[in-house]
Amino acid sequence: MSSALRAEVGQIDVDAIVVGAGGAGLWAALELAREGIPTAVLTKLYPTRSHTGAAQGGVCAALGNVEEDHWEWHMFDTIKGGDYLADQDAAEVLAREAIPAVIELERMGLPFNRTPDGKIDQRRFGGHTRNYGEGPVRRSCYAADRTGHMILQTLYQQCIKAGVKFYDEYHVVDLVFDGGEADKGGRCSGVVGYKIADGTLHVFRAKAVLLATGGYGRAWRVTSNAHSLTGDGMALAWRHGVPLQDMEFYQFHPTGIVGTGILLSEAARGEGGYLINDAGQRFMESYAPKLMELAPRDMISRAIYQEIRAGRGIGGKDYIHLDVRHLGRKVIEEKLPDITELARIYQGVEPISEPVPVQPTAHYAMGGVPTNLETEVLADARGNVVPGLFAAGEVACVSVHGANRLGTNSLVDLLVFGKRAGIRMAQICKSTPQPGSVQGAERAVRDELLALSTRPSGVRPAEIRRELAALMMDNVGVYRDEALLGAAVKGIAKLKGEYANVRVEDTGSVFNTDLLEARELGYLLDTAEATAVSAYARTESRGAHSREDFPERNDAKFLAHTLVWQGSDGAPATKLDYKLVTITKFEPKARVY
Amino acid sequence: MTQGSSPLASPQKLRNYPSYRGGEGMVAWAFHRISGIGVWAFIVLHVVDIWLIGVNPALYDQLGNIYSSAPGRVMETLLGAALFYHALNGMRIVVMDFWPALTIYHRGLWRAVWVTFFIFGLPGAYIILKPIWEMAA
Amino acid sequence: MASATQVELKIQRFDPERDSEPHWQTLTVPVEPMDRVLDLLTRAKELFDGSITFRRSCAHGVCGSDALLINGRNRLACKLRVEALGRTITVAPLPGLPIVKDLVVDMEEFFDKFRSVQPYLVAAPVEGDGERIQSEEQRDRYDDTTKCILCAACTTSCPSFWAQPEYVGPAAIVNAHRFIFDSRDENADTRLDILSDENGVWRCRTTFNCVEACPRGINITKAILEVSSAISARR
Amino acid sequence: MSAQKYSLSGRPRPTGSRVDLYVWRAVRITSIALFVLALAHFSITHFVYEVGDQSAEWVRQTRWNSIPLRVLDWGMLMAVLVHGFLGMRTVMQDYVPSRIRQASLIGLYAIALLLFVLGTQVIATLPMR
Ligand SMILES: Cc1cc2nc3c(=O)[nH]c(=O)nc-3n(C[C@H](O)[C@H](O)[C@H](O)COP(=O)(O)OP(=O)(O)OC[C@H]3O[C@@H](n4cnc5c(N)ncnc54)[C@H](O)[C@@H]3O)c2cc1C
Ligand code: HEM
Ligand code: SF4
Ligand code: F3S
Ligand code: FES
Repeated sequence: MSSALRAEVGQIDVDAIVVGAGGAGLWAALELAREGIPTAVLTKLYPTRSHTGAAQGGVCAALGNVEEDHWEWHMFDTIKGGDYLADQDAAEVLAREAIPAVIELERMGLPFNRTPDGKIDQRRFGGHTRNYGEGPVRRSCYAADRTGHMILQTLYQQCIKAGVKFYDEYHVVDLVFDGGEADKGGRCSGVVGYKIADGTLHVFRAKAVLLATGGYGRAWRVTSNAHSLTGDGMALAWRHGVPLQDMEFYQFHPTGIVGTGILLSEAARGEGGYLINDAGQRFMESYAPKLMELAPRDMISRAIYQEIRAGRGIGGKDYIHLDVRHLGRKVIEEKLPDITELARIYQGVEPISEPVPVQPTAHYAMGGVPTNLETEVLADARGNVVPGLFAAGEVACVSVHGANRLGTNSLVDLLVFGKRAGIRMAQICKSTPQPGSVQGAERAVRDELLALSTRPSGVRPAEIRRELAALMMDNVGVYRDEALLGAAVKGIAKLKGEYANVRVEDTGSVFNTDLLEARELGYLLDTAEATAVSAYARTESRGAHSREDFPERNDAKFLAHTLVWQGSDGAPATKLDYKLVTITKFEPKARVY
Repeated sequence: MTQGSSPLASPQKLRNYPSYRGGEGMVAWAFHRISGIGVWAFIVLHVVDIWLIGVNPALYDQLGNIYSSAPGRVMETLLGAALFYHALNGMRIVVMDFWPALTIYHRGLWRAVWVTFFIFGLPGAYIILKPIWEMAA
Repeated sequence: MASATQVELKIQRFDPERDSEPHWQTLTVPVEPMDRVLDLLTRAKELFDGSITFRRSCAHGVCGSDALLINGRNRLACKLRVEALGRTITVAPLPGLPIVKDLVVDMEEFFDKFRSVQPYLVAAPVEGDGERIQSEEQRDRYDDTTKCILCAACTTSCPSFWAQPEYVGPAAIVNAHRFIFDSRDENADTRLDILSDENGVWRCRTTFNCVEACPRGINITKAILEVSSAISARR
Repeated sequence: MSAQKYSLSGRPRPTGSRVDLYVWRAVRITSIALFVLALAHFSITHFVYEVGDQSAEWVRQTRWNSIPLRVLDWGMLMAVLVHGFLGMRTVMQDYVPSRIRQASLIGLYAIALLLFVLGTQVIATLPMR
């Protein structure tokens, strides 16, 4: 007899738990280790498989190694890029602390490319400018086109050195709360981990739990995100009464490989690549004459859609060309090797001699679990924190990216706030007693998992996943309106209904990926719902959220962050609240490039 | 420290690697190893038979007759081939050991091994085997 | 699904809760033009048998999850186009590691070896608040070996590892090389010590299977021989 | 796995033994020597002279009628023993199960010693002419 779950339950007591071993989780773990806090890092993938490793472009910091630069400029670009929805105190922290963070990474051994005098080399990247918007600046520190890979490896290496305790291939399936859910003043006191290798459940108790589980791009059909990016941390928090913030702001990266959505990094444009329409024009001339191909992503993605709608897609189809031929073989092969290889393998195109067909691809969640500057999770619009719960990285919304993230700023976000999370958690661990018993905390999730894996008949998860991905692509994509979003909200509710009857074929307890994928589909449905509901309610256009029925930005009404709570007992989400944007240095202005 | 996926992992090891489709390097290594063992086996024999020169010359001469018989000559040819391949490929390895950058040319070097092998090996084999036809004639 | 063609997908199956030996399952799976082997496996799982088990994440060759023995060679399933493979595609787990289930192998042993070479920078703290200086040439010296994604394709393709699982293996040596030749690192000696024992670099027989299998195009054998030379060059 | 673990992994602590380095070097050095000596030896015995003509008497009177030639052949013998047996050690390290590896290696070295004695004896004691 086999069952997807094994009877025995382990219980593990630590001081701090880090869920996720991408850039954010690893740096937090490192800080905790430095402070000597007993920490468990749980990750459903081996740490080096985390999606941080996919980031190609670079990480921005105003080092000024190649030309004059100041963190205030970086801060301004971040805020303007985010269409003034970014909290300016957060953006300031980001831009200031980026500098020591990058230096520290170098000292940890990260192999940055070098300038002729041996310093960290820097290159241009979309939306990063000199002197408050005058023109592109070289701010992105990089290691060929595998900056994220090197960050992930370097942090993991340092964690090994520091003796961090990893629980590899432990899927966190629930959070444990003490004294009620988050919205009832409860405290997070641990997590429930499902050990993938043998199907055992383990309850971890701790004083501080960090969510660093990354994004949820898999909700869309065309996405640059890994299969594993299913919004686990967001959904788990949501289910325990934590609101999600700014979920309507989801970034579409302009240059995904047609069909699969695999990303061709902005580095291609940073090095001087062109975007070309069917008529052979560099069409960005008419959308962002100053920055051209280096304008922020939301603008370029919209420009591409407009070109396609106007019939100027290549051959009238739904893509345009990324052209790097003029850069020459040497630059292409030396500076953009990975990108070149991706085009060759996944598209069968030779970038040295042919233009590469590209289309926008679902890429990055600006929204997520709301936190303050110390990465403590917020329970409401008034800034009350959820004790014991922290979030950093793509899963979190601080909010530094506002309505649209600039290229490279996500890696900065991981470093700066991952580090802050570790430091803050260490403080909390030193001053807080261990929460009460977590005995039996796995019961609820055990029942849910058993229900999934013992249902004799029902829909396959893959069918629902496919429908959801198509729905999100068509209705909650680059351009939106009331009808599309209304249909999306309804469609997601319908799929949630079907999900209640989903059936898992694999009934074993060893490495049951079938069960876990079904579980992940549940997370995707939750995050998709939060996205659609938030988008429906925001009747303006700002950053990545473009309403065709409300094309203007409306600062009078919407210079505020959306918070959305999960409906009770499976009902659709209806509870929303707004939190004013923090403005310190830069008054909102029209956003032109 | 890591808590990984081991405990339930089956002690089963996959035994299908004999069917691994390795490249030139793997074939070169397999031949090198087989030829090395072969030559080694012969050397063991050979030292003993040389020793016989001192202790029992008559027996040594008898052995010499075996070596120069038709089957003996075929064996000698194979031995020569093994030694020659092993020597050439051995130099290929040593060259790469000294200049690791040459590893990118390992396939080219392997081809060179075979070209040399046949250029010198075929005439050599002819010389060793010729007496067989002469004996038959 | 518009599927003009299809292929025979032969998968090695093994469920420790049911089977005592691995066995083969053959499925006829529809193919689409730009499909990679990972797409086939996913489709087979979605259409025919949800219990087919394999690891995957990034789906574009950067995370190292899905290295598998495909048509007799170690390859990343997400990076190998189906059209290059003919009508029958045979997929088995990486050779030489214990099988957990189907295509999933136990990676602990592999990561242990990686960790054993001290794969992290060891250097005295620097003064001031700037970065360490490293010239472009010094940076280039170890560039190749920074590309490793720890997929294990190399180590499990190595005949020397099959023969002797104690061999530290090419992947670990690659990661040691990355630090040994980094001008900023001060711990090369210890790593050379670690790699000079019986199960270290000497077990490499220059068979080049590793190089041929590496999805990142790292010249692994060169790296290994550079480490051997470095050990040999010490007093 | 041994109780003595190296750092965080399961690998045993390096012993600091340099045996394998020396073996590696010895195999490379002798291989270069053998490339000349062994190939020359094979060519002389097969192409310069006819195999069938090389009787015990002939060896004594012609080939080993000079001290330098005997020394050279002895050198070749040493190189072959070092190279061949260290090579076989490598092969056995790969394929002989660890239970019996130590014993088998001792057997291997014993054969090497025997050959060393036999070979040296005949080269040193065979009377000239
Ligand atoms: C193709 C691509 C290119 C990019 N390029 C850039 C760039 O050039 N510059 C830039 O700044 N940003 C870039 N980004 C964005 C950036 O890489 C990501 O936002 C960032 O890496 C997210 O890091 P993270 O630490 O939050 O999470 P991730 O790196 O995604 O890690 C998530 C971790 O959480 C774990 N996890 C998830 N769910 C669970 C669970 N239920 N239980 C246990 N563990 C769990 C996973 O195992 C993993 O370890 C790019 C993104 C993509 C997709
Ligand atoms: C003639 C010149 C020779 C050269 C250039 C040569 C070269 C080499 C080299 C470089 C190796 C190491 C291979 C490795 O570690 O990957 C080797 C291995 C070996 N050699 Fe030789 N060799 C020669 C002659 C011989 C002779 C005469 C014998 C027999 C006694 C012999 C027996 C072996 C054996 C048994 C191995 C081990 C094989 C293995 O590790 O796979 N070699 N040789
Ligand atoms: S060296 Fe190459 S094959 Fe080996 S683990 Fe690294 S990436 Fe994979
Ligand atoms: S396959 Fe193995 S033998 Fe050496 S060249 Fe690669 S490590
Ligand atoms: S899935 Fe990441 S390498 Fe293939």
